[in-house]
Parts: sequence; C-alpha cells; structure tokens
Amino acid sequence: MLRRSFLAALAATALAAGATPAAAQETVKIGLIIPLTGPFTTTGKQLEAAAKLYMEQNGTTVAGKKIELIVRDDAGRAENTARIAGELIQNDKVSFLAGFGLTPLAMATAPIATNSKVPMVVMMAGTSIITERSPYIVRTSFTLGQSAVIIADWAAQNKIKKVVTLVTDYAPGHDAEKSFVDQFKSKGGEIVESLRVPIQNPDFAPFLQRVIDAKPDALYVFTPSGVGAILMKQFVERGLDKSGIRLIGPGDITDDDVLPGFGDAAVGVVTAHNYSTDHPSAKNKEYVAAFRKANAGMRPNFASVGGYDGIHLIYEALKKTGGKTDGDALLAAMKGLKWESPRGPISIDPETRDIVQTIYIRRVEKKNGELYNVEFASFPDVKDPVKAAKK
Amino acid sequence: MNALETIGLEKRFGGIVPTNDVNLKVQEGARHALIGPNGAGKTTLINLLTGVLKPSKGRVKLGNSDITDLSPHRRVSLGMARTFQINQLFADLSPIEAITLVIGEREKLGANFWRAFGSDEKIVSETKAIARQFGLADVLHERTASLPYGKQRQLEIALAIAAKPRVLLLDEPAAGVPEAERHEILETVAALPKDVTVLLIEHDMDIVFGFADRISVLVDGKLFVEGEPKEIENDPRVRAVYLGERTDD
Amino acid sequence: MSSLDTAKDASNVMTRKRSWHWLEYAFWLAAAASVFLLPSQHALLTQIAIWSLFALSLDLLLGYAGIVSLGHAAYFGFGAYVAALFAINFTGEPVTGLLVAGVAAGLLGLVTSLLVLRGTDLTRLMVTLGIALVMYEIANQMSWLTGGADGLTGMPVNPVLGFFPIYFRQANSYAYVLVVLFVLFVVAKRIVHSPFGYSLRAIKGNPLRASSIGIPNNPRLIAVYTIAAAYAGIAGALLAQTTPVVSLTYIDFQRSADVLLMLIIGGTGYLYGGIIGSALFLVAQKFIGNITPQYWEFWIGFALVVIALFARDRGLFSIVERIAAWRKRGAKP
Amino acid sequence: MTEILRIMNLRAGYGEAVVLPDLSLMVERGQSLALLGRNGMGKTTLVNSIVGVTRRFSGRIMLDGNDITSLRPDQRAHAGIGWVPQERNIFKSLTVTENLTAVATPGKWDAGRVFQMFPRLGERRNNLGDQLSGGEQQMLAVGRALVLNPKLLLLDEPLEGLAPIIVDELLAALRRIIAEEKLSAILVEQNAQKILSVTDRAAILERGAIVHEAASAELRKQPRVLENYLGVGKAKRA
Amino acid sequence: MLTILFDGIAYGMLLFVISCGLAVTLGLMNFVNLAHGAFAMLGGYCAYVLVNLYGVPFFASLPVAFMFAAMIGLLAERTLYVHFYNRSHLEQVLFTIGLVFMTSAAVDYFLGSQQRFINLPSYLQGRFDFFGIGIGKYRLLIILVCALILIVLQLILGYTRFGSRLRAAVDDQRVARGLGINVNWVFALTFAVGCGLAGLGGALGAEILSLEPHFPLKFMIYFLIVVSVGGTSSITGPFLASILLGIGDVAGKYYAPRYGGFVIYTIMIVVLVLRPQGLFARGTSK
Repeated sequence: MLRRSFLAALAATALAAGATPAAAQETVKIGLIIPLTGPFTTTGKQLEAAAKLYMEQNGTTVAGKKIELIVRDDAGRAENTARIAGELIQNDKVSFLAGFGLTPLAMATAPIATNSKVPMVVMMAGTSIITERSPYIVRTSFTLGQSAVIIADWAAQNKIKKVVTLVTDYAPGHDAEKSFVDQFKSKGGEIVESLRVPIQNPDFAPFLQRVIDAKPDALYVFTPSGVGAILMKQFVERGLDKSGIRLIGPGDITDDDVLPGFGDAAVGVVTAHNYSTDHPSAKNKEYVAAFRKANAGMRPNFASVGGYDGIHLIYEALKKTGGKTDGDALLAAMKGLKWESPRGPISIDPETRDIVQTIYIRRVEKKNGELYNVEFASFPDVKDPVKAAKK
Repeated sequence: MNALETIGLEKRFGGIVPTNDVNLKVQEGARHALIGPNGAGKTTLINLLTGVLKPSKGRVKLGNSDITDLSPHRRVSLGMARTFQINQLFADLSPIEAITLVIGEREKLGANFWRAFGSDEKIVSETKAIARQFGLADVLHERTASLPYGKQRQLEIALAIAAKPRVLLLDEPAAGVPEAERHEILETVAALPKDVTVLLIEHDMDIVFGFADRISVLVDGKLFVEGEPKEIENDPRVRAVYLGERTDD
Repeated sequence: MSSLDTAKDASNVMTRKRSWHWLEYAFWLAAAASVFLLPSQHALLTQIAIWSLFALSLDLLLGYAGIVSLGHAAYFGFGAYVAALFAINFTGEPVTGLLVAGVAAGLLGLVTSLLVLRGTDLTRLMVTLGIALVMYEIANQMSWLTGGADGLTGMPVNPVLGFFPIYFRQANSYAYVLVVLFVLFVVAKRIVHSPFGYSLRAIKGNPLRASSIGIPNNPRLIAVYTIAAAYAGIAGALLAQTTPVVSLTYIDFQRSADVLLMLIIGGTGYLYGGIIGSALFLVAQKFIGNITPQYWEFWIGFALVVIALFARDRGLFSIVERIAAWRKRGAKP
Repeated sequence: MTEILRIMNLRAGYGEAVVLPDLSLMVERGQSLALLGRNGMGKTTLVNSIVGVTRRFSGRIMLDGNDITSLRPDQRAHAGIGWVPQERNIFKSLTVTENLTAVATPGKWDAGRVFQMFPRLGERRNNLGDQLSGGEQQMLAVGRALVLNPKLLLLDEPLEGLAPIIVDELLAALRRIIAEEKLSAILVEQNAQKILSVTDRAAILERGAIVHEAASAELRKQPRVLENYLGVGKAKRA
Repeated sequence: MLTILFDGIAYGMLLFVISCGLAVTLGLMNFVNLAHGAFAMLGGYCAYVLVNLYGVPFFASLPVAFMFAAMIGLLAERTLYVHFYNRSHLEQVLFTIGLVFMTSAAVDYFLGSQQRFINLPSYLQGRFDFFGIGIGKYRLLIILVCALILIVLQLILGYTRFGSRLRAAVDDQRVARGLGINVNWVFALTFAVGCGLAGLGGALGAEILSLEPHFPLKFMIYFLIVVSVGGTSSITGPFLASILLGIGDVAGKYYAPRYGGFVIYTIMIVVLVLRPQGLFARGTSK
C-alpha cells in the first residue's frame, strides 16, 4: 500500500523534473557530447578543455551572437549520445552538435543530424565511413586510414621489408590493419603475420613472443590509446627494441597525453599522425602553453586539436553566414574552409566534408627530460585514403 | 502389505557409516515410531527415504514401486510426504498460499502460468479445510515468518498433509514447541487420517508411546530392536542404551 | 475473520493480489499522459521504459526465482542484434522484430539455463557473467556480421504493424515502447500470480521444502530463465529499434551491472522495482550529469552506499516504510 | 559469595523457537552438576545459552557475581566459561597443539599440563584435528576448555559415542579435574549412571524445565526416578 | 615455451597477491566485496604519487602502499563494512559497487583520468637470458616478491597464534567465539591485511596492468574468477587458480590468439558448472 503510493509520487516527480526552460533566442548554442565517464574519459576531457580554451581565447560573441557551450556526458554509450543529441536539439535548441569520441557514438547521431539539419562536427571518431552517414557531418579530427597509409608508405621507403601487424581485435583495429596491409603490400612489402589482441587484454607477453619468433623488420601496432603504453613497455621489456625490430604505427599509440608515463621504453617508436604536442610552429607553441596553463599542466593531444579546430570551424562558419544558423547555409560555409591550426595547415574537403591535413612522421625522443613525438618528415594535404580509393 | 520398505539400505560418508544395512518395514496404515539416541543416524535415514541423499547401497520401496532412483518431488507425487525437524517453510508466503501451492502441485496445476493463483475454489476450500484442521484458520493470511512458533510447526505438518500422502514421515513434530502450544501439536498428530501410514521420528517418549503401535530403535546406524511399545519399554537392551548402562559387544 | 469463512472469500484475498490497486492505474495513466504532456523528455522516458523492461526481466529471475545474474545483458544484446539483423535482411516491421528477438533470446536462455541451475549465488554470478563475456567476445569477433566495435547501422524501422510510424517520431516511438512495456508488464504480473509464479517463490524461499512438496525445481527454474531471457531480448530489440545503432555496449558488463543496480535500488520481487529503479537511476544520471558531467558517478555511488546502508531487500521502499513505521510509533507513544 | 553461576528466569532458544521457556539454576563454587535428560529436552540449549551462542529472549546470567548476560561469547570465555561443545568441534585445520594454544589464556592449565593428563594427546601433538580418533578429539576438546583456565567448566555429552575403554579413561580424568582440583562444572549427559559417579549434584531437565534436583549419590540409588525421566516408556509424572 | 611459462607465472602471481584478500572476505566472511579492486587501485596510486611526484624510491613505496591500503581497509571495515555482514548478498553488491563508483570518481578528480605508470628504476627494466629463457627483470621481481608474500602468509597462517586463531575462526566461527576468540577483530585485521596485499599488488602491478580510475571495475572480473575457480577454503586454492589462469591466459593467447579472449571465460564456466565450490575447494564444505 505504502509502497504503491510512494511509487506514484516518485513517478510524478520523475516526470515533472524533466521540464527545462525554453532556450533564449539571441544565443547560438553548441552541444558538445563526449564521454566524460567510463573508459574513454581522457578523450572527453581533452575535447572539453580544447573547446573551452578556444572560446576563452576568441571570445564568446561571433557575428553578433552569443555563443554558449553545453557539455554532456554520454559515458561512451551510443544510445545516450543519440538521446542527448535529440534532447539538445529539441529542448535546448542547439545549432551545432559536436564531440563524438567513438565511431558508434557518431553513427548513432548521424540520422538525427540529417533529420534536423543541424551541423554535426565530429571531433574525434576516426572511422572513414562516418562522414558518409549524413550530409551534415563535418570532421575535424582525422581518419584512421590517413596515418595507417602514410606510415605504410614511410616504412616501404625506409628499408622495412617484413612486418608483423598487431592490432586490437575490434573494428577500428581491423580498419587500421587493413589500411596498412593493403598499402604496404602495394608498395612491395611483406606481411609476415597479422595478430589480433582481445580488447580485454592486460598482458601482451604471448603476442610479443610470437613477434619475436617471426623476426620481422618492424612491428606495426594499433591499439586504443591507453593500451599502447603497456604494449610498448612489454616490447622493451622483452628486448624487442634491441633485436632490431622497429615499432611503428598510427600516432594513437604514442598519445601525447599519456606519453610522459611511458618511460624510456617508448624512445625510438616511429608513428604517423596529424598532431604532436611538439609540433614546431609558433601557433602550436602558443596553443600548448595556453592549454597547459588552463589545465594543470595537462598536455594537449591529437584529440584536443580536433576539439579546438572544431570550434574554430563553427566560429568561421557563423561569421560567413552572418550569424544565421540555417544548417544548409552553415554547411556550405564550412566546405572548403582552410586555416592554420596548431597542427599545421588544414582544410575541409568540399566534396567529402572530411579533413585534409599534413601527416607527420615522428619519432619518440626525450627532450628536457620529457618524452615527445618529434616530427622528422611530413606528407602534406593527405585526404582520407579510403574515400579516395572509392573514386 | 508394506507401505514403505528398505532393503539393505546403506550410506557411507568416507569411513563413517551413518546407515548400515537397514531393513525397515512399515506396514500400511501403521503408526510406526523410530527412536534412538543422538547420532544414531535417524536424520540420514529420513533423507535417504525422501531422496535428499542417494544411498550407497540398497533399495527403497514405496508400496510396490522401487523409488530408490527417483528425485524428491517424484516421490511426493507417488505419495510420500515429510515434515522437517527444523521448520522448512516459505517465510514470505502466507499459510493459505503455501497450502494452496501444495494442493495445486498435487493436482498437476503447478506449471500453469496463466490462471490466477488461488482462483480454483475447489482447491481453496480444501485449503481452508486443512487450515482449520491444523488450527491455522485465524492466521490464514499472515506472513509465515511472523507466525508464532507453534503455528509454524502446525503449518509444517499441514503442508505435508496437503500433499495427500499415503506415507507420511514426521521428523520430531514437537521439537522446540513451547509447553503451552504442545497439546495442539499432539492433538494434530493424533488426529491424522487413519488411512495414512505414519513414520514418526521422535525423542519425546510421551508422544511416542501415546501414538505409536510399533517402534523401531536405531543405534549406530543399525536397526537395533523392533516391536510393540510394551516390548520396547521392557526390553533390557533398549533400557541399557537409554540409561547409559550400555554394554556393547 | 467471519468474512473469510467461505472459500470464495479466501480465494478473493489471494486473487486480489493480482488485481490492480488504484495507484497502479494512476501510475500507468500518468505514464500514458506523459506521451502527450512531456514531449521534451520523450527520449529519456523511452530509455527509462526500455531499461524498465530489462530490469523487469531480471526481477522475474531474481525477485521471484532467486537467481542472481551478472550477465543478463547477454540476452539483451542478443535480442538487439537479432532484431537488427532480422530487420536488415527480412522485414523492418518492429513487432515482428520483437517477436523474433524474444524467441531467439528465449532459446539462448533455455540452452544456457542449464549452466546456472547448480551452485551458490557466487557461482551463479560468475557463470552468468562468463556467459555474457563470451557473448560479448563473439559479437566483437563476428564484426563482419555485427559491425563489432563500430556498431551495426542501417537497420530499417518501418511503421509498427504497417500503420504507426515510429522512425524519427519521438512521441510515437515512446508510445510504442510504453505499450510494449505495459503489455509485457501485464503478462509478467499474470505469470507471477499464477501457480507457476508461486512455485517460483517457493523455490526461492526454500528449495529443499519446495522439492519435498512435489515441485520439480529444475524445470521451473529453466522455464523462468527462458522467459526472463526472452523479456531481456525484447528489451534489447526495443533499444535497437529506437536507437540508430546497435553496438557492443548493448552486451557489455557495464549493462549487466547497471540493470542489477537499478533493480536492487528499486527493490526486487514486486515488479515495479525495476521501473522505479531505472527511472531514478537514469533521471539522477541525467540531472547530476548535467550539473557535473565528469563526476556524477561519485554522487551516484554515494547514493548507492546510503541506500544500501538504510534500505533492505525492497530497495528504496524499505527506507520509506521504515520512516513510516517510525513515525507511526512516534504518533502513539 | 558461594555461588559460581546463577541463571535467573532464562528464556532462550534458536530463531523463533523457544526451547527453554523459563529456567533458573544455581551452581555453587567448587561444585559439579550433572545435567540429565533425554534427547531434545534442552540440555544443550542450556549450555549454549551460558556460552552465549543461542538466542536469549529474556532472563539473566551471573558468573561469579558478575552479570555476563550482555557479553559476547568471546568475552564470556574470558570471564571464565570453559566450553566443551556437544559435537566436540575440534578445529580441523589446526594441529593438536595449535588447538590448545589458539585459545589458551595464562594460568595453571597450559598445553603441557593437558598433555600430562592425556598422554595420548601429547603423542599426537602435531597431528591435525581431523586426524584424531573420537576419543582423542574428546580429550582435546576438554583440554581446550581447560587451557582457558575457566571458573566454570561446561561439558556437553563428553562420553557420547566413545568406546568403553575411552569412556573410563575420560571419566578418570574428569574425576581428577572435578574432585581434586575442585573446579566448578556442569556435565550434560544421557549416560546417567556413569556421570553420576563423578558429580556432586544432579538436575533432570524435561522440556526446558528442571523437574528434579538431588545429590548425585542419592539419585544413583533411585533407579525408578531415573527410569521415569530418562528411560524408554511412558513418563509417569508425579 | 619456457618464456611463456615464466610470463604466465608472473602474471598469475600478481593476480594472486591482489585477489587473496578477496578470497578471505568472500570465502571466510561470506561477503561479496566487489570493491576489492578499489583497494588495489588505492595502493597503486599511493605508490605512483610517492615515486613519481615525490621521488620516493620505488622499493620504499611498496610497504607504504601496503600500509596505506591496509589502513583504509581497516577504517572502511570498522565504519562501513561491519554494517553489512549479516545483510543479503544483493545489498552487499549495492554497497560495494557504490564504493567503487565513489573511489573511481574521487581518483579521477584528484589525480586525473590518464593512465599512470610508476617510474621504475632502470635496473628493473629490460630482461636477460637464462639458458634460452627470456627473463624480464621486473617480472622476476614480481615473482620474487609474490613468492615471498606467499611464504610469509603461509608462515603467519601456519606458525603464529594469530594464524591459528584465524584458521580456528574459519573452521568453526561459533565455537571459536565460544572459546574466547574475538572473531570480529580477527576478521577485521584479516580484512585489513587483505586490502593491504591488494594495495601492494596494485603498486607492483601498475607496470603491467596500468593504473587508471576504472581499474577496480576493469579487473574485478579477473579477481572474481580467481576466487570462484580457486575456491575459498584455503590460500592454496586461489594461488593455484591464479597460476593456472595466468599460464592458461598467456599460453592460450600465444597458441590460439584468435580465440585467446574466450579461453579464460570458458575455463571458468566449465569449472564452475562441474565444481560449483571451485576447482581446488575441499570436497566437503561445512
């Protein structure tokens, strides 16, 4: 009896609590949906910090409109991302959706963007296909293929003949494997063995043992960003570095955010990526200094520039439309935009709405007692190779 | 005609033999009591009879059917029911629900997941009759866990009776019942339907001699003596066991 | 007592538990009204309704049969994938999809139930957890079929029964989910108040006694496990139909753990626990999350500890009941 | 103060079941009491209630003038209760010596003295508890209670299930402890004749109440009384 | 081959040190303590803060990590856990999961969500060859420390009065109380030591398992597997289970990398279905 009355009261409060005040008209709102809890927290934190930094540096008024950033946590779950995106559009009247830490999170939101004609800026997720899921998607991060293909090119040019690939056994890993293997083979390289590691895998020892047995020139690795460190430590621990096997891969594995904790194990690892904290440009030096100052010394990583440039893209598009928030107009404004980012010159491909950027080859080195990805070669104007191949 | 019979029944746990070559015959319609000092193996024996334990050797027969390999619930459907020395009740159900449940299972309606529980008036009137018989009419809808101990004890027996057994095993029905509520239990036991064969396990000699027409004495896992109450009462060997004048071989 | 003298009256007392209290009517009316009155919260309400159904399925297992599971997402996820693949390959009609998903998940439940019959709570926790982990791994490895970590997209969602469109119709979609929840709730209520349902309570309460009054424990447990798995599968299918992507998170450990938490918060064994628990959990997650997107987990954790400290098996209700009891005692010294 | 134990209106049992409805009992210092009665009459419950491992509904228990009613079992043990449980309950994963040292408190009884009294135990001092015979286990159980250096020793069916030779050996030891050391004790037994030879006084328990109390020597001469309360046959109540 | 074995043992040993405390709470006190991993994490972060931020030598940080986790464990036991001993398992689950959420969020708040590694002295890095077996120095250290702990545990359990009191309390709680053993206190101390060991394991294992705020949930499954497969009636059960799990996991992934992810879960299900009390539990319980 009592139980039931409580139930009714509760249901009533639960429902009533839902109502939120209607949005004010003079402001343009950006909904930033990122994982801030769960296993992908670090990505979310980088994105949030970068987005806030940009707004702090460039003011919150664009084309006469006040810009407001609404941050929401989706805990890395697609159903939450989709729900929050819907709520932000419907209840908060946001004019932009942004964030998206993982592929399924972006995929779940794509139809919502299409349906509501709200531009959706993908700041992190890296699977090629995402931008094809909605004409309202623009990407400011990178695609996995960009780094995977470039590192394959670089390897083929640098006397690496035999490679073992080792990727985490999940879809992005499979993509990273495929992009690399196809490209490397087409350049005459040989893949000795392709290993896949379960997602829940605290110990790489058995896989590395197989690598030792296979004696390749290089080990190509792709794992979710945090996991790379463990792998590298174990790589060094088993003396693979001294046996002449080089460790190469997309830049995710030497994530600048975590790199300082890797220890000397990581020194010498060669990766290809779109951004390094160490990128030697004035713009980047200023960016890094400001970012570290605002975030208790935290280093900006490749996720952060996706967020930083994503907000820049939104600002520039608004300037071009004169503050109008019509989705189609904004998209038209975004297509083909070019600018100088902390990572170097970048642009939005007018056809694919995907990012075009320089991919750098970097080697992990110690500078002033800290580890950095030091760039030593660059491949400019790299488009997403997967889409390029489709043409 | 034997209602219940064991043939060379034996149970071993490692080196211990709590049941050792027991050949027990319980006549149809009998009021049979099983007594014996602590540790004689009474509980093991009842667990073997009801199928909670599997014997190491020997057979158990219920009427004419060999039930040695049947699971406990199959034995119930063949007509064997039991009570427990320590109450084994459904704390969250009320007496009426528990009894109705037993009758429903007996009538093979237990797997029905669509009709409302307690909607069959025939079953419910039988439930009510049993409840009245066991003095539970005034607590029909209370939660079992909140009943006084004596009522719980009554319910313990009522549940077994509701299964309409041909053979009923009563394991110390009066254990732990306060003096004030004892006579109710005793009356209940005495008033059990005559066509039901009863095997009673009991320490309380008041109950044993007030009830049983035949007594078996179990000592160290073996059947020691069997006979009419008078014979047992005057058997010097039994006396020795009970008064501590044991002079075992 | 005189009113209880006839069998009919006694029977009424028992069957009354199955009939509806006016507050229950009020609850469902309020839920129905929310379709029209709370358009801004439809997305959240839809999620709550789906989690409610999922928690309800676990309640059938835990609250009535006493089987604790830390891997119930196995059936939820399986149902979701089956529904999505069925829609992609055969028909996008949602109700058909639900039925197919329910049957498929039920079958999986039937097979795996054999593994959870024996053992203690801990063994069951671990075995169910193991089943879910293996299912997760399978879904991940079969990425050619399931999309793996990238998720499975492109599932068509046609109008329900051919006339009631739910794709991108927030209100319709919520109404659809709510109707499914309601129908399955009514069925569950019938089940738990049937002789079968009572035999489950008996097995949960005292398996030894249950078998000694003639209840075949194992077949009954297998049956309820199958039903619960089918319910979970339907819940998964609902989420698949209302979210544009099915991904590995449908089947992960976090989901199994969350549904268990929701159910315990709301309380087990009276069917509304899962609904209340999931509503509280998700509303708290959303609104604390809006205030502190990074650290809402701390406050949820804090709430769990407090609830656990003061609540009993009935979850939050026991706190209310205890306060009420205390006030009653205070009222008449 | 001559009494070592006084139980006042104790009502106790397990869970919901009341086994002892209202029991009062007194044991004098240096006195030993035989507690007799058939199975299931509440003897063990009484002992367990003194130890503190039953549920107490009401009543009070005083030990040596101190109220121990609200003490935990381990505190009661330190207050001076030495317990030989009914099933002996030797700690099976402890050696004989460890069984003694784990619970010992300083005093005149220590492991060495126990081994003096039961040489067989001394020989098996490094064996694990579950490798002992029934008699050895019983000796160990008694020894384990003694090394607590208790004010009151509670022995619950110490002779149960033992071979006759062992019974005699144990009885001799008990006689020494009780008669020579003047240790206060309560002995629960079904085996009346044997135990009456060791104790000063006897009480017969029936359905949770004391129905007869007498000096042991006196009771031994009254086989009819014993038969009445302990034997098989319909109790003919006075 | 032997290298694989070596790696497996090191991994298993680590699992053992972290999980043995859980075996105590779960098996001996019948308490479902899902927050056990949180104590391991606290120990790990304690060592991290000391070594990386304050430059304390690595070896000095290990005992501190142990003490830190043990003290927190004792505090939590006396103030919070003690209220849950006689509650249902579900309430224990609710309570301990709540604790996990709180510690995870708190660690995230104070120390950030990045993965953390403890700076190891250089002489612990790399490895050497020993008759063809590649021996990682750090893994060797783990094996040595864990073996030492195992021996010390066995000694304490086997040859101290506390050890025999603990075994007595486990054998028969009721009689132990009745014979003057303060079982509550014995269990509280044991709980603290278990937490301390978890903390030590967390510090030692940071290098292999890596520290992050979600550590307790991420590895909870592994600890539970160790305890449920090993049974909880002795130290040797979980120890053997850990070693078996370590070797099985490592070897399974080496020889059948495609199915490596299934191996341990399948082993666990099979073991539990066949032997619900655990693989190494004594035949009879109670």
